[in-house]
Amino acid sequence: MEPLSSYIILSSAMLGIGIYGLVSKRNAIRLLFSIELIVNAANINFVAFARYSNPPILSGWNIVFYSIAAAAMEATVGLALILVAFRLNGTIDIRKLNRLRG
Amino acid sequence: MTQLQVLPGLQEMVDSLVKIVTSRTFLEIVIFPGLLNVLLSVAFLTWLERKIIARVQLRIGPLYAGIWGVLQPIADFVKLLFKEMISPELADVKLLMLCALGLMMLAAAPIVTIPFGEAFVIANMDIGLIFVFAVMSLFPSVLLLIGWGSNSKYSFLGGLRSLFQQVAYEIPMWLSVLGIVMLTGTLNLAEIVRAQQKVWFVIPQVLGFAVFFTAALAELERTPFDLPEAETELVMGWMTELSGAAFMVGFMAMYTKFYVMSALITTLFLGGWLGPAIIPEPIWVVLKTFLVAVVIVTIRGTFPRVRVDILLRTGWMRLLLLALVNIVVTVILIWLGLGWVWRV
Amino acid sequence: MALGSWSLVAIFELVILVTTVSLLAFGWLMGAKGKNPIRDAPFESGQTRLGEARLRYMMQYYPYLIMYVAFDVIAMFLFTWGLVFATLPFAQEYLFLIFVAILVVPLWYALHISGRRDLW
Amino acid sequence: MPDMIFLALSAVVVASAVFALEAKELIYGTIGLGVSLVGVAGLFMLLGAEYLAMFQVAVYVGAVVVLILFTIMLVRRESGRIVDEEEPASFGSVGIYVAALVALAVAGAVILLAPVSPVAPEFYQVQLQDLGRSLAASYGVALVILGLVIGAAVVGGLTLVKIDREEKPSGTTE
Repeated sequence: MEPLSSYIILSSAMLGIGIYGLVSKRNAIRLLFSIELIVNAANINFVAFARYSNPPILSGWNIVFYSIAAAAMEATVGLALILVAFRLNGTIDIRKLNRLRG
Repeated sequence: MTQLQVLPGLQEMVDSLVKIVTSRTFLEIVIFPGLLNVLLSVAFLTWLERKIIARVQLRIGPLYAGIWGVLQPIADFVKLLFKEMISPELADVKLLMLCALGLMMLAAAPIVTIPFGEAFVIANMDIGLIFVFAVMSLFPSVLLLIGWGSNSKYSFLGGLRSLFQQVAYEIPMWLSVLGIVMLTGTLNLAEIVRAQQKVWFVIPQVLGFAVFFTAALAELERTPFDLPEAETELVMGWMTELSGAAFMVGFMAMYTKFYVMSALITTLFLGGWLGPAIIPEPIWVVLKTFLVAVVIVTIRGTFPRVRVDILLRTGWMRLLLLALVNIVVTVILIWLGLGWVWRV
Repeated sequence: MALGSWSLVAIFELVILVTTVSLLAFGWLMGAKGKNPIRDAPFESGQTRLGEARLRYMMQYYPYLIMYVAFDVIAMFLFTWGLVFATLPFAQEYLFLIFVAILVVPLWYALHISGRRDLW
Repeated sequence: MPDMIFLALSAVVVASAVFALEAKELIYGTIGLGVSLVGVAGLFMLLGAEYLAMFQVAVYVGAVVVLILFTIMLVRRESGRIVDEEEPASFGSVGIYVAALVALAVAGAVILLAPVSPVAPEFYQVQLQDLGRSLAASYGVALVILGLVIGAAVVGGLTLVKIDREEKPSGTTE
């Protein structure tokens, strides 16, 4: 059976990839990818800790239900924003989306 | 006579191989509920459909290949294998092949959880229903990718229409099944069938059955909901640019899904293997599945096609409403204390 | 590890994968091959290709897709609730009924707004 | 000895996550994201949360990835070329250092602070019944708030995206 630390190393690796994507990518949709990765890294930690505590506590799994729901809703609003940004500025390259006017 | 000194490793390998091949799970996976069953029933359903549609339209249908044209699907199968796989210009052939493969794997996946007998199921999962739900919800993205990959107007429109049709009918389908889950309290398909010992779920869940059946029609893209493949307008929908073996895999995936949905309807609503013991259990399941398939095919022969926006609005408004009403009916049923009849 | 049933699923998927890949490969190898610009053009029922295939007019279906994401999430909670519905005292269930009642509003709004064709 | 399934799954997750960010075409990036989310679902199965893994696949890969694909297909320049960076971002390398730093910090903190990580109790399959009961009992109010969040997201997303014919948006239009 896996020691707990290997799950944490994996989720921190995903966190690293997510932050790399946030920092260095210029396409708005790629930012959304990295946000999804970071949320999934957190979900892995929730489930791993819920599983490895003795006796396993169920609230870990419940929280992941809510975090999946929240991340799905965040993705819909994010994509709506990207659509509006594309419609107004013709591009979703975040370096060009720097005008604060509507 | 000294026995030939076979390589030591080889002997054990052959023994273990023989043991695996004759083991029950292997036989289940490859022979009955698994591969052979899927391929044979796909061929049989193709033949059945063409025969019934022909009868409905007062013509005879396939006749020459074998007795009453039974071998016609196999003839098509071999013909398609040798046809050329044309890759349209600017089309993404890698994506198309990947999606055709993905489609076939997704279509065949639910067979694993459908029970064909008391202990005759490939993988008796206690979340069988949700596994089918997850597999069914992967179809829209694969269809959209096929539509996008083949870079032609017809297939892109077909892919889009089938995406929105399946998306519109997925939610009512699963809310109608929720009634059964509330009554039995389990997600294991084998236990759901056992719960139908006294009364099949068609009777208490008539509304749920109606919603599930209509949504299954839409999910399978059959008339009256076969918009994506509307022969007159959209040629073959998302299958337009597939050709040769890829078309055959796509076609086979659609008929596998047809067989799997009919088997799901029998398991959930028509009491899978329950029936007088004269006929062995798996035959009961197959019999009921083909009965449901015949009904679906006759519907295809008799109903006109529905317009796109009417299709979407019925999906989201009427069917969702009916599914919610069905849940309310189940809640009342349980509060009236009738829940014990199906309590596992 | 109680992965028993899942390993069976994996083996079944492997068998399906092998048969499909062999069919596709057989079709690819045995089928005729040939590059012919006219025949390779995507199917336009006879005419030559006009404009670009990947149209972008499909905004009118956008609310249906957003409703699908929202209701997929709701189905997740409804199944969890449905499993234990018969055993729950009413005190803990009325919250769930409120949850479902709240979610009628976005459904009505999305259907209403997708009906008005002029907005898309 | 870390078992093979866990190593394979985590390799799939990490590899397809990197592919999702690095792929030239966005469509392939989304497929990469979908594969890594399915890998995460496989990890949930390893941890005994099969029910959760199925919904993770259904909600994320079934719904969110389709929405992303749909948006990518809408967000394309008229020239038909898929929107992608002309040249790689200048501060790409900084990103790698920052990411590596954060990842090492988190992993290092865990390893140093809790060198003896608790060994898992024997395999424990969560009973769906008490999962549902604990959800209804202790998380009912959070459910109502989540209902409001979902309502707000749907209504907000739609009002954002709809084009009001009265005031023409200044940028390019459909």
